[in-house]
Amino acid sequence: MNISVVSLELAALSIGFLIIIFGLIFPSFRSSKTGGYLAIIGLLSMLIGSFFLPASNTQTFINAFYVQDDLALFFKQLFILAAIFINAMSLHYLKPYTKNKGDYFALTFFALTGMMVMASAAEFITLYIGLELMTFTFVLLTAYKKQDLKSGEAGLKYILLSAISSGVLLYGLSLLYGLTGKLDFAGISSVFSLGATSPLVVWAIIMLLSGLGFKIALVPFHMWTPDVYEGAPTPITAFLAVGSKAAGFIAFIRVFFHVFSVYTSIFMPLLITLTVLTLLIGNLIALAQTHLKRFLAYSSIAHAGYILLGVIAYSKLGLSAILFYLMLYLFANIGAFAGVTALVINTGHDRIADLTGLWKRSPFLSVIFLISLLSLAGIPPTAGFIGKFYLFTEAIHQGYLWLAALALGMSLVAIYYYLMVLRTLLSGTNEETKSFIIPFSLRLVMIVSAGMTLVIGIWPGPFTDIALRIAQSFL
Amino acid sequence: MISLFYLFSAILLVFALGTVISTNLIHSALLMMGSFFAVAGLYLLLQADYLAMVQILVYVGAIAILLVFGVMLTRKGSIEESNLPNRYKGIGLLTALGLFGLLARSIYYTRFPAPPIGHPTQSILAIAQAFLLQYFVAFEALGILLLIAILGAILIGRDSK
Amino acid sequence: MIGLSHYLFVAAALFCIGVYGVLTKKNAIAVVMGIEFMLNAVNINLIAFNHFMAPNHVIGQLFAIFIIGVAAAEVSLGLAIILSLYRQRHLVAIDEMDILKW
Amino acid sequence: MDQFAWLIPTLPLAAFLIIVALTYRFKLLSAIVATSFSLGSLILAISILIQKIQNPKTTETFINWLTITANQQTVLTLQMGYLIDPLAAVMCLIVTLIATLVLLYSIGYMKGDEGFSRYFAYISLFTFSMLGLVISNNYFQTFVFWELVGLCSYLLIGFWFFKPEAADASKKAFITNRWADFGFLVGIIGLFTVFGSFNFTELSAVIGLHQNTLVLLILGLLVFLGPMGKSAMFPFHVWLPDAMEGPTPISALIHAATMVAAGIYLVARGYILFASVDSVMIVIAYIGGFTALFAATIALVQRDIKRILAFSTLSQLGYMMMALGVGSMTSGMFHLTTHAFFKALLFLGAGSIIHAVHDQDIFNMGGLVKKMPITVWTFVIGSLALSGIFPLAGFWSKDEILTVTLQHHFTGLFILGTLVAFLTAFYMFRLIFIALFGDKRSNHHAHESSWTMTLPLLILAILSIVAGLVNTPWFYQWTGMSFSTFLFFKEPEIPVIHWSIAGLSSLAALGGIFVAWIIYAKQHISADKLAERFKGAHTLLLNKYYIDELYGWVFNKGMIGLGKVFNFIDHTLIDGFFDGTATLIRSTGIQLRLFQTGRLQQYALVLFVAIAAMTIWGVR
Repeated sequence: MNISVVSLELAALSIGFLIIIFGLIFPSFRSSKTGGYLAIIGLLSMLIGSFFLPASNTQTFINAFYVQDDLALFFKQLFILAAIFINAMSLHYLKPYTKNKGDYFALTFFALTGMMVMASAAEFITLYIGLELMTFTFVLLTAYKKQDLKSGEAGLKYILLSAISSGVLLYGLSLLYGLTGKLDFAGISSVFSLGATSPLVVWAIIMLLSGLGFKIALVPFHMWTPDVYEGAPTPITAFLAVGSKAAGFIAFIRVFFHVFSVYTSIFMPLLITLTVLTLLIGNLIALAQTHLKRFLAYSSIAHAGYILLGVIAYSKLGLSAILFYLMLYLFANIGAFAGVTALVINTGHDRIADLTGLWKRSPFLSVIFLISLLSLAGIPPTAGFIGKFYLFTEAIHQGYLWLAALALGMSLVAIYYYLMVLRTLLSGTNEETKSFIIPFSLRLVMIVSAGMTLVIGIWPGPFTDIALRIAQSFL
Repeated sequence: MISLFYLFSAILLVFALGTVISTNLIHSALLMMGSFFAVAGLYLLLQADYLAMVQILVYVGAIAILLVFGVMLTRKGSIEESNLPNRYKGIGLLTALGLFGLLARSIYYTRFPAPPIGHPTQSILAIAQAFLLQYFVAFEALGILLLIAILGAILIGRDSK
Repeated sequence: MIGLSHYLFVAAALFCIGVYGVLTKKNAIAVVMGIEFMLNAVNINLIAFNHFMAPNHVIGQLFAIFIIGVAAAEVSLGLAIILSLYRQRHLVAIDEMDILKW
Repeated sequence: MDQFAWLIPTLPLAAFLIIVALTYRFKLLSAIVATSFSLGSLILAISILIQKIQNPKTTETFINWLTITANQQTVLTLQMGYLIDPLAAVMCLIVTLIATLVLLYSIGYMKGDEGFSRYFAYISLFTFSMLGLVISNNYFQTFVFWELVGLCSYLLIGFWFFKPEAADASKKAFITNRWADFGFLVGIIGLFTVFGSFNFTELSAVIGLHQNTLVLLILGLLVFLGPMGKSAMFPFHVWLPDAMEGPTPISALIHAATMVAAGIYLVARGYILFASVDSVMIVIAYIGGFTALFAATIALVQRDIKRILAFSTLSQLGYMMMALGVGSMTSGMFHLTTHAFFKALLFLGAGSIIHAVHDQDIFNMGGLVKKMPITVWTFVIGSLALSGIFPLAGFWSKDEILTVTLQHHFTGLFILGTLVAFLTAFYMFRLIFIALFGDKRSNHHAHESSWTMTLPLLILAILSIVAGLVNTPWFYQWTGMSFSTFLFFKEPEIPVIHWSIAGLSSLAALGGIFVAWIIYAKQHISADKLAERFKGAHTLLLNKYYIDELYGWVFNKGMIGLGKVFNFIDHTLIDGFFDGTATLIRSTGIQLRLFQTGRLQQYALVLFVAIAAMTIWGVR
């Protein structure tokens, strides 16, 4: 029994419960922002502590079903980082919507726990429970704005669709269990490596692809994303776009790089088709959006497509490109969503048209949008450029020139729509000339995320080294 | 054994079909309860006694009852027409049938290897051990998940006015 | 002799009935029922596999219990949201819930 | 000196950062910071150029910006560094010189604009990006700065974002360029995949061994797409005329030294790649030639002073590209150099005029020569240089290009080049006779601009007169060196004058001016100094009414007709193609968007149908 493996999970749970218990003892605690500060402090200390944790493939808890390898630790740090940003964004955002802030902050910890369980799971039951823990908490957080019709509807859509998708996923898992008699990754892959393909293996692969593809918003399993992203409270949308998607990716990586590694010839054509669809649909529909959060939802769908190029490349470098891209994607997306949060706090709306004349009202916010959106669009000197370059180069290197060319072409379409948003933001005048009030915590989130976007863009070396080291330890 | 299997299966499928076809939501709920009993019967045939018990306790005793309550609390209009099909009736049927056809074909063509020789483990003890040893993390996470569900039901379901 | 495939066929049929229910029912609660059928089908699969393919351990049954637990949580949370929406908008037909679209 | 080369781009970057961080509120201080830092770069560039003249050895320094090593084996190395050879030294000089003059000019031009500091910050950033591109030692760094140049031009063209046309134009410029960059990026990643390096020096060593191979043909054409976009070659030229929406000094910068020059510069920089496949060179030459003719004819029928200059830039860029394509890097770069001076002069002059008249339509101007003599006469000098009148700068570089086309047996392109020389002189003097001389045609109160604006004009006018001399036999005899013995591909050439070609091109240019005079000036100015000037030519033509009619007919039915047809093609077909693709993509998006109906069960249906489809495909 090795407690250090689960120490982060335990810490997250303890802080979450602490906030709930405080709220029960002191009713005023629930309506104040204290819980949020407590959450941020707790998360920061978790983040710092996580760097002192031993991580290697041998770090397991009780048995090999729960591991803390480099990959898992990397993702956990990513989740904690996202959670810090999300809590800081929520401090002021929540005020008009609910009196009960305390439970909200506590819930982010349970979602975090779910993600961390997913990151460490080396076995399907644990993976599944972690996934559901994450999903349920997100449902709750999505529907948190009770007076808002959109919020409730988004919650219902999210829980029903994710239940349907996990039904499919479970059916696939049951087939996997039936074919191998096991549910742990190593066991299944060792049985698979003996050979013997039956039609049901294909079923299992497809059902897992759709179940995990649902979480990373892979077309055609993406359809929940725009609706849920639009309805959810903005910080939670950011958490969904960054955390939930990254959690989906760790599961995706473990399953497709490890469990199904002998069946590349079966899943690769499917994966390539879906990636092409994702790139096309995500980018094309994003063009036609008028609502900022929906727009970012489609952009996040498109980004899943780019990241999948790394899976398709199916190499160490491909994996490290994925990890690198997830890092910069986190900062760029948090920057963009923090911008949306500031917009909502000040104007109460989040349509693209509401950005008109923002340059005049808040140059600071405009610059944050500029940096974040340019990074998402992949323009130097922001991090997005080097991330895309890395992914595309590796895809071309592994012989997928046409796919990389398609992704590149679609990223041109993407530039068109990001520029459309930036144009709205820079041009025009707004009759409302009151300058924006951006709370300190939100400002800090923006500065850190935009700053990191530039830092990774200008000096990517250390970050690619981290990504490569982790990829090498995994494969 | 054989006739029992067919009996339970027939009850299960007929009741399940009834559930999704009926236009009365109360009938659907009751038929669903019946089908859950049949599932428990199948579990018994598969020598999963504990599971059969859990099935009846949780599915019939909790989930189905919860759903009936849900039906009662959200009543609107005539109960006779409370469970109408939507616009996707035709294509939904087609999809479900197609999926079944494909699945059945795959199952039919799959040759499962001969079962390994082994003695069925004494389920309850083995399950308890697995719960608390190998699958400890999942077990704890499930506990938190149930807690979240309770918390959520209170936070969201509670009348805010 | 009743073999593994018999159970798998029954489970597949139940799964597809669930799919049909999910896709074609207007009432949100009926959709939840459909999902429950899908999950039950999975459980039948798991236990049948456990019985026929790997009788010397109980992982299949264990998984089934986990699924039942998750299903219970799912139903309670889902119903809470359905009730809340019913109070807000006085409707349970989910194809009329389309504020969020396009 | 070479070890300080990195400072050349860094100084403008520092200016940008200082303005953004410190002096944003103090407008004049921002301008001083930007201008003085740019001047610093200019001094550095001059000293490096002098050193290169003394010792033309290539120096290269780089750091490994990003190294990716898998299993002790380096799989991807991205360098950041500088490569200083005569080419880079010359280009550095041009960029810093023009930038400094434009900055100085802008102090007067932008006075009172609320975005004053932002403007100077952008220009500094723009100069930084261009210089970073110029001194780059590898394709990757070039691409990064290439994109930065594009981004800065987006910000600058759209400087007045509150004007919707400006915002649209900037977007168009950026997007058109991105389509071209798409090919460029695929091309350089392809180069890396095939040859294992982005570095110019390393690549040129390897590429030489693969002359005329299919892979080089494909990669060369892909990489060439980049310069086609940046240098606005047909059919990617659509963005350049629209890019007039920005402040005029920006146009001067874009048209003379940055942005569009980047494309020509890249072709020269990666010359070995293009020169090693004959068919790529032929494509380059003919695209250049066609663009030259195409743009020149369109310029004949424009009314907006900046648009005329814009099409003239297009045409001259076509000239340079043609020179590069026929195999002479020297003459292409030489024309780039001289063109930088007189085109900057023309744009700054146009800016001065627009500043005074507050209108851009040449038919609303007129009668400016008395009101703003410095502007007008420097403008005339610029036009003469552009037309290629002896002994101004344009004469020498244009002559050089025509000579090499003939030497490399591109007779068709030679004729085309001479025709373009004629057209250039014609449209420039059409502009001059209508806008500067003639009667005052609108109620404007023109006045001469302040010294910060006229000083750059004077400096550029002097340069436009003398810059061409550096590649003359006399200069060679005097100093022992010349442009073509300094900057060359493979072997240095000693400058010689081919009097027959020079005579022909001069004749074409003078003919153009004469025709313009007949058509546009004669009707408005009865006894003017200009009539005196062309007296010799005038009396030579005995039956002048007949010539008049013939020219009128040839012009109205011939060249101007062609101009109108090309203008139509440009606006309707090419614009239509780019806009049409955009519209098509957009409307596809709008259609697809409607598929997201908001009905939960539809989403589930898609999910299950997808699973069914995948299994039908997967289970065989």
